[in-house]
Amino acid sequence: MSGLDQLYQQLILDHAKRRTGNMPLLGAAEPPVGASHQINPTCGDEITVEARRDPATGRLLVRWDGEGCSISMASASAMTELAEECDPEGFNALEARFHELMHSRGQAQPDEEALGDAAAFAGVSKFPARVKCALLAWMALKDAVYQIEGADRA
Amino acid sequence: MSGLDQLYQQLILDHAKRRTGNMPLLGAAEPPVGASHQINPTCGDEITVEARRDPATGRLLVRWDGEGCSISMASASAMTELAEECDPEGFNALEARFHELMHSRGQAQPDEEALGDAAAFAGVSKFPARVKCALLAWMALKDAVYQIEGADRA
Amino acid sequence: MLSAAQVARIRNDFPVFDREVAGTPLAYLDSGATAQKPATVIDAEQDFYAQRNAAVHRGAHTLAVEATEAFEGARAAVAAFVGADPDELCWTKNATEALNVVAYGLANASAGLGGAEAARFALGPGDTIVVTEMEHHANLVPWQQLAARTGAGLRWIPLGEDGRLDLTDLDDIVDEHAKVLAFSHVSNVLGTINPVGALVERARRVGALTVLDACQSAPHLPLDLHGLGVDFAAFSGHKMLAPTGIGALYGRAELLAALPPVLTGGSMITTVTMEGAQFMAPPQRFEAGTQPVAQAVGFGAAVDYLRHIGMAAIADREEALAQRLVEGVARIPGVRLLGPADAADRIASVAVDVQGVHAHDVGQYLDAQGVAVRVGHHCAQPLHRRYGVTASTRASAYLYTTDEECERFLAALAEVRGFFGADS
Amino acid sequence: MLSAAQVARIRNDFPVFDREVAGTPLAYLDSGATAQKPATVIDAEQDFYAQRNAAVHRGAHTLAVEATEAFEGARAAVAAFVGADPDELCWTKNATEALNVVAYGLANASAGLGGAEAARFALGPGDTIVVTEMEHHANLVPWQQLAARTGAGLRWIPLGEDGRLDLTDLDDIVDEHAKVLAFSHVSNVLGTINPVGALVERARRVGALTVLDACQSAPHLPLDLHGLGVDFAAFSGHKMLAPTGIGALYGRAELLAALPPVLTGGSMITTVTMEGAQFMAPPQRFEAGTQPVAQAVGFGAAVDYLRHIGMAAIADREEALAQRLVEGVARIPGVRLLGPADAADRIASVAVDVQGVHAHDVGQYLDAQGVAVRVGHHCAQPLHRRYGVTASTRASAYLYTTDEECERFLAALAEVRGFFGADS
Ligand SMILES: Cc1ncc(COP(=O)(O)O)c(C=O)c1O
Ligand SMILES: Cc1ncc(COP(=O)(O)O)c(C=O)c1O
Repeated sequence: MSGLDQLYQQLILDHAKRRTGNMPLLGAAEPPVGASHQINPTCGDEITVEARRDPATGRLLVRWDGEGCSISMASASAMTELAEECDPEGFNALEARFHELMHSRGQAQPDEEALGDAAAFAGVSKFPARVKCALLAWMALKDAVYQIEGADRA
Repeated sequence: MSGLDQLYQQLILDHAKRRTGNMPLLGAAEPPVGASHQINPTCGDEITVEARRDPATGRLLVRWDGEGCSISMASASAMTELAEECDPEGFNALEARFHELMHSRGQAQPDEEALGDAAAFAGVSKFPARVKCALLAWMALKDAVYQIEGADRA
Repeated sequence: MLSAAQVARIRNDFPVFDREVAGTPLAYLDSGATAQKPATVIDAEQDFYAQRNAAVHRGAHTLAVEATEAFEGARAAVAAFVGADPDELCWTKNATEALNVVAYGLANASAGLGGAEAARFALGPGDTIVVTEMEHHANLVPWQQLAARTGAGLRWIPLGEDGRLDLTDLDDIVDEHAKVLAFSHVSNVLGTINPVGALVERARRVGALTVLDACQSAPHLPLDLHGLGVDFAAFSGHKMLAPTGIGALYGRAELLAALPPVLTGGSMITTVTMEGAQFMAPPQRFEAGTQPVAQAVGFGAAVDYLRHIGMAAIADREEALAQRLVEGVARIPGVRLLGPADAADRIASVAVDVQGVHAHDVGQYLDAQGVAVRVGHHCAQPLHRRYGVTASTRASAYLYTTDEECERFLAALAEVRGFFGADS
Repeated sequence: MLSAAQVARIRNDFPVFDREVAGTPLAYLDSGATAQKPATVIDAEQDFYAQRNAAVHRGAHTLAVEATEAFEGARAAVAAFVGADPDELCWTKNATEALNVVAYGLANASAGLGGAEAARFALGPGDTIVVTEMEHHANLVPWQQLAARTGAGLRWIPLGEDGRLDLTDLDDIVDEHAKVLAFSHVSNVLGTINPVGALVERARRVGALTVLDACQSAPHLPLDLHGLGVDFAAFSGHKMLAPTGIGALYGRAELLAALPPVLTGGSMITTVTMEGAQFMAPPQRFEAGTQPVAQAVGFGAAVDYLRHIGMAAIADREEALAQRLVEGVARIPGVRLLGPADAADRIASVAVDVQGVHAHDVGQYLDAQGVAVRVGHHCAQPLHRRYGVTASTRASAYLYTTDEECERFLAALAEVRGFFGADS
């Protein structure tokens, strides 16, 4: 597989089109909503991610709106699918794994079971200039989840 | 003759000790006194030169006070001896010659008749970093003479 | 104009073109960001370090004297290259610093520093600073900051649909309140060459200072700052074959002599006491601390190289490249050109928006073919917003660019939408 | 400590030592002004231009990615070398710029820029800025300007007869009005190493920011900025084997994060509209425009070289050189040492006043023997005034200096007064 094909796996191109979670934002609501806006200053790409915890299941509900390259859009989509299976703690653990994978410079083997579709981004870690793209949505959701947890603690 | 001996000819070392013109300054007086203070920022050397024109002879009277290397002190001394033989116009002509000599990078043959002891500074022109030293007093006197001429015109 | 054989010979002077990327020879179409370096420039820096490295203007020993001569010789060469006198050219680290020095010099004058002579530079509420909508952030943000600091207003000349400045309301925008008119000679995104004459004339009429961002003209066009009549100008060495770490500020002698210093420290003072300091005349007044000496020497070698090839020949050659690129882009479906659609009054810097594919993805696809272009907002966010995009893909050529490299770019660009499924 | 054989091997790494001056091998004793460069540093810059020259942090193409990695790798190397985190280290063109960035950052905060977080940096009438009487103009004039701009007062710690700071009145000078204490780690004239611990402790007690001029310590001593606990620090690459055109500003992470930017433009913003701009986090916030990229890479190579030799070994060796020079000078009649008379707490930078002979003449005489020293006020006029002279002659050594070079200097120095007839 050429470098380009490793980067742009079909799964990624599909997610870039599907854009799971790219729906109207939640807006202020109870239970508390966490919201975060992140920018990639190199290219001006941006994303706003909102999340809340379903009081019944404890799981996250995620919505996002953004503009960016196929890697950043696909990453937001794959992340949303994964995060909605998780409670905040579970997401934080996932995020740590994904973050580590992205900084592995192509060395790490992704844990496909845990990371699901996000494992397809392993190839991105060979392209240092694109790592930021893959992480943009994750940074935003991490920040949003942190706010939810803070509201819980308060 | 080595470079050093060309630079520090005996005549120059003698002038550096003799310091013709290094006497109490003239102070404000009639006929008009021109005065100029010049600094060499590289080394902090400075000189104040004052001049007035003798109404009887038309010749310049020159006094200076300063602190600096042997080249700058010797140059002030040799200049004073020459300038006191001149009227303002004559000095300006001399100054132009000396200036040209100093920027000749060791190429020009000094006109010993016109320049007198100042011809001994020809060797300085091979040392770009010292040209400023040799010119410091001349710059100051040129400025002072310009003031005298201005006062005359007014 | 340079022949294909000449371009081939020029390329031989640039060591980097031996490099392969993605298994093919590198097609470097990112000269608008930074130019590649000929061996003569690399050698000039190396030779300086190996032969005459020393502090300049400070030492009396042999190396220091030789270093000073090399440094000042470079200043004279660069000044002559842009049509300025040596004392009108101050070294800076880059063009950004040069533009900031003007803005901070005005800020300092506005704060009362610099004495009576500097009063002419003072700005305050009611005054305006005028820029254009196409400016690089380097010629926009410093003016925003100056406005914030002084209470002056900021206005701008808008961009038209055609990628040129819309001068319809020039007289209204640059009115008698205008104190500064800062504009780029050539847009780093659109490639547009601006009508300097008309802008300078208007500024003069209302007594505004003109500040020219010459970053994209100095490398590509014959430049005569005295002839253009601007008050200040800024450009960077690294975009014109010189080393990184060196740029220049030009100021008309009379203005530089009155402008307060910005960075202060060693080598720019005459007398310092614990209580205060007196400053040297320009250019030293604006060169605090140890300068990028080896880089200045390299800059001198770069302009010698460019002069040897000939700026008129380079400009002609680049016009042909611009035409090739503009026409090629026009033939690719779903690709929109940003900037003038003809090769007249533009340089060979060509930015495009690929429908349905983000610029980052375009750039990545091209890189995989060994074609290096720049993607993003190119430090011109307002310009991109004006054309409804956040980012674009820019191919920018220089004297060493071949026709074949342009064709490789165009061929790869034509494939992009297919690869990302945007043509379906 | 380095053996004579090690010094000889080190010298082989420096191309310039092949040079002759005045028919004899060059004895370069002007490293305090600027250091010579080993081949590894020269090659690092050259290799960068020939292999991976491209704009950093902006491009996605292969060269740009490689350039960015080299650039950031150098940052990590230099930061580690001085005991800082990479994000605490901002590139500047020289130490002078770094010190100005702190002073202008405070000025901007005082003018209300930078929002609420920057308010902690605001100065005004009633506040004081404290420096010392030994400062290089680079760590004096910017503070004078800041005082003039904000209405704050300027005070200073005086020098004692012994060439050390006189701390008798420290508590009075650095009182509760003090907002900044800016001082050099090591004097570039006297060679004195200052008691950083005592100064930082006093500044902390009264809540003053500490700004360390590390220009003469970073090259010569093991340096641990975190350990010293200073708030800001500045140093220049060219004095520590690196290329010209590169320096660094260190700031404690928390402080840099709150300090407003100074130079503005590209690559330091997140969002720009025509009306205003938002800025990136440090270190980028302080790195506007195209950086001295090749020079940063060279700086990385320089600290790698120094680390390989070992800073402790270098410091030990230089202490021995200092002792040789100080003792040698003491033996020459009519020559007065400026600075501490023992080798403890000083570096091998030795300034002297030759009775009856001006420093320029001393330097010229030495140069004719192939010995390169610096003469003048060394950008420290107040210090010279304190010791009743306008200029001095300084010999400054480095890791490549041999005992024999020191002896050549001492022998020539002993002849100077005779040559100029000052001993009669
Ligand atoms: C103690 C000290 N501070 C500041 C500086 C200024 O450094 P630079 O000229 O590299 O900015 C120097 C060197 O000239 C120095 O020795
Ligand atoms: C038009 C224009 N202005 C200003 C700049 C800034 O130049 P530098 O980054 O070298 O300071 C650039 C290049 O980036 C440019 O293209």
